Amino acid sequence: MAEHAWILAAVPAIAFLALAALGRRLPRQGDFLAVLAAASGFGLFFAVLASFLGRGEGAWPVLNAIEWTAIGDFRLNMGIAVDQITIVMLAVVTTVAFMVNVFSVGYMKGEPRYWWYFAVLQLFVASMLLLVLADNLLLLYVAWELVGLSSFLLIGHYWERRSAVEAAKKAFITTRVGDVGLLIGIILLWKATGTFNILDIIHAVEAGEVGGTGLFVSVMFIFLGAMGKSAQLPFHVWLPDAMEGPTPVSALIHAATMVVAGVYLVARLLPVFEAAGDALLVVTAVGLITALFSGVVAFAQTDIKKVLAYSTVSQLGFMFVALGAGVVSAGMFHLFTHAFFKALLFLGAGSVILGAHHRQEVGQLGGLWRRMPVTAAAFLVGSLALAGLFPLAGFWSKDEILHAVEGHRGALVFALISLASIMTAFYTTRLFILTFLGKPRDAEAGHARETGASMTGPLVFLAVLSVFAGFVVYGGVGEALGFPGGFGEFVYLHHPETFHIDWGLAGVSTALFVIGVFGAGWLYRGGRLDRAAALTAWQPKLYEMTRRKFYFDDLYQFLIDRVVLGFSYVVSWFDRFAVNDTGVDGSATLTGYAGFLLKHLQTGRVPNYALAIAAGVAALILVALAAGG
Amino acid sequence: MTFGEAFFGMSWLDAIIRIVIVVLLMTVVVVYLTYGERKVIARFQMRLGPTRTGPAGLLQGVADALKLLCKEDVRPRNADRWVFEFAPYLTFIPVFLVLAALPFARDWGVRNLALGMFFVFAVLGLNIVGVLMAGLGSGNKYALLGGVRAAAQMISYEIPLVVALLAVAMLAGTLDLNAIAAMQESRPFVLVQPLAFVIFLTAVLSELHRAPFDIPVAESEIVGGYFVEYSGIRWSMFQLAEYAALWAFSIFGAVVFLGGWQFPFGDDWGWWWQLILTLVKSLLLILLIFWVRATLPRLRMDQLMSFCWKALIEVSFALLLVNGLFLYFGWSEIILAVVNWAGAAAFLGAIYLRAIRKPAVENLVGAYKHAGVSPP
Amino acid sequence: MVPLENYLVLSAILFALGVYGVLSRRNAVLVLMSVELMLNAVSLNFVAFAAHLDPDRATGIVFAVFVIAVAAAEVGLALAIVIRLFRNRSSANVDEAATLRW
Amino acid sequence: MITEVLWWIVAAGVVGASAGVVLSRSVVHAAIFLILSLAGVGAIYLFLTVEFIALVQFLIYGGAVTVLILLALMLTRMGASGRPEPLTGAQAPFGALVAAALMATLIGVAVATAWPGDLGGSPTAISIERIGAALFQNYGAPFIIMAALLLVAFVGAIVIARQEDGD
Repeated sequence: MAEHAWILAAVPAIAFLALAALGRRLPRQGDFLAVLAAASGFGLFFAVLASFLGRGEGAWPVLNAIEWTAIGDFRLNMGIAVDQITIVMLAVVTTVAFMVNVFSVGYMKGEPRYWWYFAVLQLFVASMLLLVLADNLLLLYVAWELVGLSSFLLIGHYWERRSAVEAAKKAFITTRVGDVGLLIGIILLWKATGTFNILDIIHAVEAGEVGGTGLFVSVMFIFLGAMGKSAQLPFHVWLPDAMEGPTPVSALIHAATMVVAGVYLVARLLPVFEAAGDALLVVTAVGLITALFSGVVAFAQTDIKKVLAYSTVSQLGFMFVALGAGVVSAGMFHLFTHAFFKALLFLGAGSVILGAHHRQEVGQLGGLWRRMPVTAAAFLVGSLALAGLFPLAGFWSKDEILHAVEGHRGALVFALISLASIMTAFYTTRLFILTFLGKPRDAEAGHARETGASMTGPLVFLAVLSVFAGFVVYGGVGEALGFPGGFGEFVYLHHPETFHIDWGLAGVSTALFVIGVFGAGWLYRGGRLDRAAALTAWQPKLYEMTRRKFYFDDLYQFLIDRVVLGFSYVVSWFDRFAVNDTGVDGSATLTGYAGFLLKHLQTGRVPNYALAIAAGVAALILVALAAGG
Repeated sequence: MTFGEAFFGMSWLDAIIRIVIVVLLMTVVVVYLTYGERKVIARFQMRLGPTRTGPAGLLQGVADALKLLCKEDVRPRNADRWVFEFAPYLTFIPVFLVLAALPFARDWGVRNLALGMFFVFAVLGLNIVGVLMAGLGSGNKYALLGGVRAAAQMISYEIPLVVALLAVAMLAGTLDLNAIAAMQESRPFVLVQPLAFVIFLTAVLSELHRAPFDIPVAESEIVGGYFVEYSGIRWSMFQLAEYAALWAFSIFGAVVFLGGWQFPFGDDWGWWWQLILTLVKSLLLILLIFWVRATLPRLRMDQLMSFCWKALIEVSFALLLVNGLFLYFGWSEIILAVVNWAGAAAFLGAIYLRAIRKPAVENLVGAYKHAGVSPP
Repeated sequence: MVPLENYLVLSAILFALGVYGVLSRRNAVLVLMSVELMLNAVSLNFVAFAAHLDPDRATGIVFAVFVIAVAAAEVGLALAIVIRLFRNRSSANVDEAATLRW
Repeated sequence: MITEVLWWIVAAGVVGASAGVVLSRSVVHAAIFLILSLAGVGAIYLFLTVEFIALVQFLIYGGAVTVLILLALMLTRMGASGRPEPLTGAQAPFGALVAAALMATLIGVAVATAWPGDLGGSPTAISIERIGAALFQNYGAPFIIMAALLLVAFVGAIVIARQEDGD
């Protein structure tokens, strides 16, 4: 089954085609098809997993490729490669996709273009699985763009709203900048190694066939693509805006799967990054800056989804930091656990938004604890997991990251990442308090109702995963599940690493958690805003700066308005005046006048033309003879 | 021997002698062909035909020829002089050239050419030029109409003629007429290729303007066609050319389809026997042509053209294709013969059924509709 | 023993006559005839070259066959055009068909 | 010896007939001169010992092309006025000039060039098998394309010359 893992991608692809073609005419607009496809994908994943594990470690990675085209000596193969990283990604994607599809049945009920929403959702799942399975960079790039397309379509699902359209465009264009880098990087790597196949490229790099500045440059271009997709600074601007899409989409695409494609890409090519000089340092730096920056911005956000969006950006930064430290297992482990609790948080936010009648500003919410108990409990679990409470999933993965950074990057990075951890705990607590504790600050929030089973079901399921998913880090747990050991012994770069709990580090981690939680708890005690308001009044400029996301959007706006448009104005003036008026129109006018003068040569009588032709031929022959001797 | 060698060789005297023999033979044959035709047609029509001149009217042809030679040679005032006067010669030259290439006995003709059959096609094509010149040069609208009809008819029917003969040449594997005749020692090609023979005969009737394809010379329509203005010796040149062409085609058909001097008794009885065999076979074909004239009514121009372009050409190309398949796969000649007989039977049967079918009354218009009869 | 140059000169004369006919004749059919003369001159050249210089490959012969076939196609088409022209304008003169002008 | 004499006679006939084509004042005469000229060229092919092309020349030109031309002459005989029109246009002198220039150039080239591999002045006979092989093997694809061209040309001719309603 593992060598036929492409079926995983084929199932949602077929569902997409069926829904796109027939969805509108099917009963219930075909949502059962989508859920069926997602469920079978979830089930098939276990078949793949069992087959993969059954082969034993010596048979990994499982390869299956066909020759796609041959141009001269160059053979282009397309196929799939299933290794440990792929398995982790498959687990994340199929699970979250399943949950989100189920959740969407309730959440999207009665929304416009219900069938189209599910169709594109299936397209996304198919492309994401293809991206994960691809054994070569070209196929990966195709899937990469398809994923971007689905994201674009889903963000702009409510295209009647101008903001949604703008957000979709922003996401598409911003990621495109990175994608161009990725394409250049792929081409450069192909030029250097002569293949698109990822494993071949890694082998070539490890064998030292390529290296030096050229490799560094191409790796940096590839990392540009990863940064764009994973919303790393300075490409992060699209992700918060992408919250214009339906909330389950945010859970699936913009929290758990698509945005981690960058992380996945770097993890997949980590040997190449290692060989490419200081590439990993760049990865660490970008991840660190992003983690800190978005942690700070998350403090001041008032939209419940934007807080989560910045939190996602920040956590992606964590993952890059871990990868930058060269520890693939830490990064992938955080990706794995984060997918569950961040999907949980987003779905919880969706539940809140639906229950509270589309109020999503924290200033309007509050006191939902009693009205939406299941959602609140699930959200609490997710928040604590994100903040890193022992022994929830987030604790273990964050612990791994801290461990990796301590081991490979030194004290400064460790201190900064600890700071980012405190921020995580802080804004998570703030969000939870403002949303669920205290008293409702809005009449609609006061009338909030718990949502139906199709939504609370996935919440509970994901909450359970958020509690227990972290334990796979233990070797015993992994072996019990059929893996060769814990997470570190399953996903590794050079040699498997058995997990030993480091009580000192766990203490530090817990201390960070406590500082963050109690800081927020003190500031927003009981859901009241007076201390926060006082803080804002004390430093209004700083607060404004944070609320405005450090003016990144304004900076981009300025760049586009003044620099790009100004330059394009000059270019357009040149085009109009020099190219068009002088060059194009000028020559046309000249030709027109010449034609007016010369048209009298045209008699319409064929013999005249024939005479001219014959005379011309005679003259040409004579000239040729004279010239040629 | 190639045509070039024949043309440049030193055996001029030999050639001239042979030409004289053939021309004399031709003159005699033509004179008695006219007599024969009148007799045969008369018998078909329960008449006697010429009886007065000589025993059983045998000298009638000679008398006619003498009369024609003595008649005044009239040229219309608005005729184009040179065109008018040269047209009869130009109709005659190709026929003569054809006769020069036909084998009358084993290896005996004026010249034996490697590309004999091709030469016959090529030269026969020129035949039409004289007809057209006569039509154009007479300054007469009937002559012009006859010329146009003849031209359209002849270039149309040349295609099935050539294609059907090529189908036979494919089987023979040569264009040498002598070799083709020699090949028919055991069986004449008509037994193997009856369909080709039927097509050949039909096309020849048309090429010679014989009934039922005598549209260019139809007296009742265009008072004799392209030679309406001719008289005397020039008219007799046309007649001579026409009957000579009839004879030449018959010998050609006899050689290609009936084995010429070869079948049924072979060539071991001497050259005179071969000569008699060839002549008898050609006369048999001529008799067949007379018979057709006596039996079938004349076609309309559009019927003539659509029969050629919509039936004959298709069938002849199908024949070419079938022969090619048999040759390519090396199938037995017996099967080929059976297929061909079936094709010939189907072709003739289709023509017969079409001829006897009732007119489609529902498609008639006007008075014919009420009367329930088809227009004439 | 006729040398190659004789054929070439004959062909050149035929070609020039054809050119003159094409350029000077008014009747479309006559123009066509002159074109035929030119084509004949060309294939005469081909055949002469083939027979004198390249008898093994017979390329010139093949070209002559092609020229003749193309000429046949051209005549058929051109005469159809002439007849159509005559039917439309009651004249086969090429210089009267001068509508295609500014 | 006799070959050369014959050649010169035929060549003179060809040139004379060709001149008749372009100079005669009657369309019909021009057509008949054309036939003579084409037949003469066919005879010239016999001097080159390629019977095949000579026969093709007779068959296609003599039998088909000139017949078509004569047919077209018959169909386009009468002008609108019914009176004979001048057959030579006003630019005839210029045409003569250009034609003379071309002829001089071509003759000059033909005479001045030392033709490579000239086989001593006498033509070599080319067998019909050789021509057939060249036509169907070496030039098979052009041959098929030519067949398609002929088909298309004749379909086009029928479409163009067809009598339509209202004509």
